[in-house]
Amino acid sequence: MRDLNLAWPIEGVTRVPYELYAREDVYAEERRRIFMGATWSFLCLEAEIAAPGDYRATFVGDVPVIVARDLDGTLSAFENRCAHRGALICHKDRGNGARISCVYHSWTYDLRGNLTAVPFQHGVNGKGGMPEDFRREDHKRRSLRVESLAGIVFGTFAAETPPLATYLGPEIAARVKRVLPRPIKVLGTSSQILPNNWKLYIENVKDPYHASLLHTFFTTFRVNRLSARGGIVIDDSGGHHVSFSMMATDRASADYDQADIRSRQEGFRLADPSILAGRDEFGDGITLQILSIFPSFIVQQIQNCLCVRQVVPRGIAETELIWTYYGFADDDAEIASMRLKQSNLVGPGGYVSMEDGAVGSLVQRGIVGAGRDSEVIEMGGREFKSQETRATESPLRGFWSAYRTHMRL
Amino acid sequence: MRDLNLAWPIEGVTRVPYELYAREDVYAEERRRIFMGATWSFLCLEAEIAAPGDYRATFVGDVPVIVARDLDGTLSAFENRCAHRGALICHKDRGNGARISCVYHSWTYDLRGNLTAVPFQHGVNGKGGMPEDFRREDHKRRSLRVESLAGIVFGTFAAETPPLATYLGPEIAARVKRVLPRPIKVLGTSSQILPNNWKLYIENVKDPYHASLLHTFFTTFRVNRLSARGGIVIDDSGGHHVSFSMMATDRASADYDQADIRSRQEGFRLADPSILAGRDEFGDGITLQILSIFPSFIVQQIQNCLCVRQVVPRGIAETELIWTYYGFADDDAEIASMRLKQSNLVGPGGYVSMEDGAVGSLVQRGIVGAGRDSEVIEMGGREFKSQETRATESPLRGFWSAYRTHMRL
Amino acid sequence: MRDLNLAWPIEGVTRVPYELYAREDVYAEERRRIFMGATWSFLCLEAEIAAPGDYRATFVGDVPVIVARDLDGTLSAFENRCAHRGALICHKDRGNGARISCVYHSWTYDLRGNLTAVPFQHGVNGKGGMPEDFRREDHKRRSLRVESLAGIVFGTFAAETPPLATYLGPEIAARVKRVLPRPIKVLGTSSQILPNNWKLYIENVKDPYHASLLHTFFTTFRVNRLSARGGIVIDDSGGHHVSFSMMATDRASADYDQADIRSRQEGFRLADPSILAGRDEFGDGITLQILSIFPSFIVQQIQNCLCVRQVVPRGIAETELIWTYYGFADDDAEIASMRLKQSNLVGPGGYVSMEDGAVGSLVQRGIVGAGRDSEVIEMGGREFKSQETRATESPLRGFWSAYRTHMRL
Amino acid sequence: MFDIATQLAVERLLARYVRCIDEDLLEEWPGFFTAECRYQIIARENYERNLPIGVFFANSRAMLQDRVTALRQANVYVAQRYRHLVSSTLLLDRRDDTVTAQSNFQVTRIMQDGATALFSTGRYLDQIVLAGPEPLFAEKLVICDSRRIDTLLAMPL
Amino acid sequence: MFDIATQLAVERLLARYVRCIDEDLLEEWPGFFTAECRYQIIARENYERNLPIGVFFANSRAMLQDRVTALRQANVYVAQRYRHLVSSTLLLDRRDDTVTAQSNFQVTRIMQDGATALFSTGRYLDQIVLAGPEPLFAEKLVICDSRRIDTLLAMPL
Amino acid sequence: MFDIATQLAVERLLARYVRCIDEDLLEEWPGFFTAECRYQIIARENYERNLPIGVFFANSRAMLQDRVTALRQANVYVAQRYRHLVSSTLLLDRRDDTVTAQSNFQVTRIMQDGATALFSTGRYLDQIVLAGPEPLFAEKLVICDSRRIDTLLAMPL
Ligand code: FES
Ligand code: FES
Ligand code: FES
Ligand SMILES: [Fe+3]
Ligand SMILES: [Fe+3]
Ligand SMILES: [Fe+3]
Repeated sequence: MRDLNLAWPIEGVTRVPYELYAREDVYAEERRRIFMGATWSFLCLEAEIAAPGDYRATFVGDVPVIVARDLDGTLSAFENRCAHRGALICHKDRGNGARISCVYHSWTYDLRGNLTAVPFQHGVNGKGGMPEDFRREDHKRRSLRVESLAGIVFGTFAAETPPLATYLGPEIAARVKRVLPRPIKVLGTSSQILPNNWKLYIENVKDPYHASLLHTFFTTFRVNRLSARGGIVIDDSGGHHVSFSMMATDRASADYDQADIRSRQEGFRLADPSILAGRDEFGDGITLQILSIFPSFIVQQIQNCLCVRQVVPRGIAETELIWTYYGFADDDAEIASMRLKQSNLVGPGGYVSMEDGAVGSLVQRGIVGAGRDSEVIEMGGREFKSQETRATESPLRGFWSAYRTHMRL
Repeated sequence: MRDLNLAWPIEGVTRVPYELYAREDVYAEERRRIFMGATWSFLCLEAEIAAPGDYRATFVGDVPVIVARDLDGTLSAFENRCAHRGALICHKDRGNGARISCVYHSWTYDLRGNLTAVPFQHGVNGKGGMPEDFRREDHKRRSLRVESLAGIVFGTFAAETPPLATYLGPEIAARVKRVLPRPIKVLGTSSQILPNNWKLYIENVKDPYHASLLHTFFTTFRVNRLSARGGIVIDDSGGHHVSFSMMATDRASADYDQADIRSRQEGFRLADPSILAGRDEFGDGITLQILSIFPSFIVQQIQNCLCVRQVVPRGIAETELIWTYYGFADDDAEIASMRLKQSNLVGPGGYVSMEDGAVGSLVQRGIVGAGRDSEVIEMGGREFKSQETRATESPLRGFWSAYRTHMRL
Repeated sequence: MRDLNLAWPIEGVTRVPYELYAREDVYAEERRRIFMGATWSFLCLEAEIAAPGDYRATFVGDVPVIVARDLDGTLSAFENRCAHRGALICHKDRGNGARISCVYHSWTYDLRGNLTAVPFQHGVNGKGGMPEDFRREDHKRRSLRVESLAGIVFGTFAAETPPLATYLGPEIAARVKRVLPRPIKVLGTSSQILPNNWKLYIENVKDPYHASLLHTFFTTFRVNRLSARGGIVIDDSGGHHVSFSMMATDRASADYDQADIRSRQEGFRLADPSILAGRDEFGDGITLQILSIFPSFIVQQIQNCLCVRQVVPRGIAETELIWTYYGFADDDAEIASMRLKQSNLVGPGGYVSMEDGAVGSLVQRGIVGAGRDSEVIEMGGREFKSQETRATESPLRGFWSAYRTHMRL
Repeated sequence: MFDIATQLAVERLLARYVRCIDEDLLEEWPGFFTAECRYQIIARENYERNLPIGVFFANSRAMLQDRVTALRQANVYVAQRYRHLVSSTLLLDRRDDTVTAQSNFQVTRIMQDGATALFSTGRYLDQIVLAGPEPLFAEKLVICDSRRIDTLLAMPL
Repeated sequence: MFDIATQLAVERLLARYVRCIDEDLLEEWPGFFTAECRYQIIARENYERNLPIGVFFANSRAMLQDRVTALRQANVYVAQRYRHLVSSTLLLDRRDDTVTAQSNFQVTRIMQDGATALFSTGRYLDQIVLAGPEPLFAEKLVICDSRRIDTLLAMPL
Repeated sequence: MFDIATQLAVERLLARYVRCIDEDLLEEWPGFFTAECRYQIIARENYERNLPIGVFFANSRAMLQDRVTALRQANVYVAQRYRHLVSSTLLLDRRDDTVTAQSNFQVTRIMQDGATALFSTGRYLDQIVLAGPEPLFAEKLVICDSRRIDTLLAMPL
């Protein structure tokens, strides 16, 4: 194993060296230690592979993986690399069938990654073919352990990864189930190519501090305030978090009004406020819940706009962010329309999310010449713990703590 | 010399580490040890520099080279890098003249790479100029040894490279001459940018195994079968190969019909079969001959469609494949039309070649996260030897054997 | 500090290893030792930040920097990287104000780089906020020492950099003032993306040898000759230079007429010679002055076309060249028209400059496979010294001498 | 049915529409639509699978006005401009004074620093009302060929 | 000679032609040609040097049908779509009911995963027969500016 | 005012203009302008800030002829060709026989080795004189969206 020769600042998780966003060797180690290590990654939604024989090509980190629902309904996943000469076994986005054949030489696999057929294995007209001692069983694809939670399919390459429930802890799991109480249906997909390291996007997701300062849509149209009631939940590992708030319960705040510069404009009103019409569909008054699972998965509720986000690294300075919007199988027309209109709030062009697509690149460009300099992450203290305020960077410290553990840094 | 610190799997040439397709240091060593080493590279066709004074800019690996026909008719080649400050001496695709001048400061060379003129060498009005002891002779461009075989011009940088005839061996040389029996003319050029390592394309060319499985045009239109008579010839070094077949002599084969999945569709017929009308112009009934010369050159006959292919590495994950179609100076109108129509079979959009442009990228994408994993190349046994079947990967094992010798791996 | 393990050829500055243009580690060291080292870099023209509160985003090498005119008129500069989590503090090209806020979390800075505000520093409703011992003073941005010469603003990161006047020496400074005798105004900007290492463009600028050989516009239209009177001035460090000439005083020259190949065409005349109509606005008959300041700044006069050029590295093989044209605040209509028409001579499409955009890429492409080969820079001798001829590469040797000093090579 | 005058009226409407965006006259943008309009930016992948949610949706001119207000007053993004190319405008259908037209488009994005890149390609599927002084979009579907958006989508397509 | 109606008829033919390809209606593609047609995709470099062989050649509508059958039934390639832009259509000549027209084109290729890239540029040099209900191509030369093809060329240009 | 015939005459002029450049018929290029013309290539950034200097300026047809002579006889650059796409031509104004028109353009550059890249986008702002056998440019402003030029600009846009 390579030594990264990277000295973490003595201040600990309140300092993050910028070189973590710019070094190829760090990127390679992250693939090995984090994405292919003792972590759970999002593979797909069960709704995307609902029928027996359905499969999808997906990624764990940037490693191509096939996730499938076997004919008997069980979920499975294995690396999307042919045992023969390394081609993607599945080059399609999705498919259905009992078998998947690699196009190059038609080596064929079942939906568990077993090699079931090798053309001309015994030669043609008695000539050629594989050696006598060739055993297809020796070439089963490396499979991932798969678990499903509330319709979300997760996978892990590592044997030592604890069970998903243990990995997440009860509080995070409960918050996941909260927004997936019954069968869902996919309402749409879109993706963003972010010109920055994947961890800069994760930081952004876990950062309650930036919300009202960077995203001024709600304040400009006088809809929301940072001081809305809510809080932050962080699991013991630090790697997962939930940030939630109740928009209704807005109160004025002197601190707030002094603090924010950009979001103090007044006098704007929505010409068509129907975008904000919503329903308390989960019956707890929570209008916003952002939940992140280490290393790179997000579940989001903003009013009635529900979606999952998969973060796919594409190199040290490029990341694909894949948004999948969902609703429930039993949605009525009214809530369907609410979800559609509220989808304007999020996604690549969302009123309260578009800025997130840009800040990562501002950092990636800002750190040129930073040398051994590092981030300062002290808002809300120096540890990571659940808090009642959103004036904190606690979840970031949690992330970096988990990151250091996995990377042994 | 750098140590690649790359341990070849103990299984030998039946296992090829995927990191060979992804490491910058391997790419740099290949330039030094293979392309600039004891190998012969295609430079151009004599027909492209037919007249005295004709020259062309070409590449040996990715190294720019000028190949020329001197005024006395002799062929020569030298590095396309100015002795002064390194500019390409010739930035044009081709030209004609006794001298070539670098545009930057007009240092001028003859067609053997001798530096013949340096502007202001003796200063202007007695001022400036080169030092007294400057000798143009000291700055002759590094030249390549050049040999021509049947109208194909080859060059090598290394003194230790054996003569071309020895390098190829009698069987390969004979097969080259077979498709170049008399003066040719160029009929067209096109190129493909392949998003994969150059060796993945070479593997594809040397792989008789994929032909009927990946390319289903002939089978879909019921024209051909893998079981057509033919065979594989490999030279002693393993680096060169010929794969040939006689389409006419098709026989049914149980093995075959069971084996192939994708190519079993039936019931399709060509609406215009004129594309298949051909002539046995070499009088031996061979309708297909693919010949590769280590490291990166291919001569191809498919019926009456003749061409050479130059493989130019453009980085670890990009390769340019240059197709040059040719016919004979004495072609009549009928065969000219046959060559034109049959050209639809090959090239970037050819019916039996387009897939080859894609599979390399499927591998390049498939090996992300492969770590120390490797290819399994056991079809047709574990050695490389000439065989009568096309159900073999023997030529690949030959290539990797030669590769290891040159790379000292 | 990394060791580049790069042995300079024993011949000294007459040989420059091509690997300096192709190695990532060299590029990183140049940032550290040259651009962030004991050198002065161009930041902007005072005219671009004329009013109190004006600021601009610029670069030192490829490091983002903000240069500003404080409310009291003093000039300042500091790194354009937020103290919080590294975003560009200023993502706009230019602005005006007493404060600059980072968009991410609105951390706010004055125009000297002092951190003046941190939203929610003391929490919201008594919750969250920065630790008690957090001091904004500890997070002032790293500032550059700034000096202005004749309206050109320079900055340096290094404490040990000598004062600008010392750095330039009297002769260079005088030549800078010569073309900036009184208040200027910006007339336009354009930029070029050069597909080559930044040093190849600097070599080009410092190379009097190529002028008449590469740029044949003047000779084709019979306007100029290399033998026009002029000379070269180089400072003691070797890093700065001036090349100047007086076009009027053209004399025939046997050496010349023999030497040049490409520029000997005759019989062409400008259909509209008004492009050449000029004025001796500095009263000394000098019609061309190219002045370079180590490492990457150029001031240029060609007749009445005046401009500054900033060279911004964008990677080992990409460089942005930014042209800013200027005139004087008191320009009359006639000279304004002259500057406009003469601007056709220079810039990305200039009659005597367009070739400079291409030669760098000819070298970058020419050095593939060059291994340990190097440039030969012996025109005009082997030292660097001021000379009366333009048949010399003396300024290049000067540059490489200064380069070696800074890089400790 | 597909007379020359209609063809050119539609092409002119499209030309004015893209000029409005490319020259940063966003305040005029809602004026190209009827009050009861429908405007959506959606990836072909979703459109062909009948998935309702894309990148932006509006079913009233007021929602378009809110988009402009948000971009001008609330949202933050690095200064950028678009350049549209529109071609192959085809009149597909006509009912009374409403024409259905399809066009191919490409949008190039130019950042403040000059960085220029192909941003989006796709087709416009438009319902255009010809009554009234100027033609208006009753519906404009912007069907992007790719589901990918580089960095973010702020201005309309 | 270059009347408005002809100009628009040619532009409409080109618009329908590219829509057929971009919307993946390849089965209709041969129908844009006369039975005795000539279609070739060739790089400018070959075209200008009078070299006959390019990337694809057909001298009958049947060969175009075979191309479609092969793409649908035999050939394997990663799912992709094109987006054409056509501009600057110029009527160059007219003999009886046959018009010679040139147009500039650009094709962008969009892969299934959304990756979008400029794929080809060049000009169409067309012989168009105006007789009959719809104009048809008697000859279509697709002269690509570059000899380079990224990865492969499957669908027609 | 914006009659169909004028629209098409302007579009045809632009089509002939870009063909002249793309097919390397530069000697004909000055002929598209009046003797007393104005032609400038300038970045939007300069144009909008009223800065006079761009990339190339001419205020006579003779200066355009000199440009061609220089490119053919004096200047050295690696062989390359352009491909223009022009769209969304809008007639903005008309005074007597002079029309003001705006169009969007994109230029792709193809190097001799086949390397193809988006080179420039922007708009043409043209003053076109309709009197005389063929329309001519009295003024042609080429306003590039980006200040950046890749490598160099040799041929006109
Ligand atoms: S690589 Fe998959 S079958 Fe050969
Ligand atoms: S680099 Fe070739 S002459 Fe100077
Ligand atoms: S990164 Fe600048 S304020 Fe947070
Ligand atoms: Fe956010
Ligand atoms: Fe093949
Ligand atoms: Fe120069």
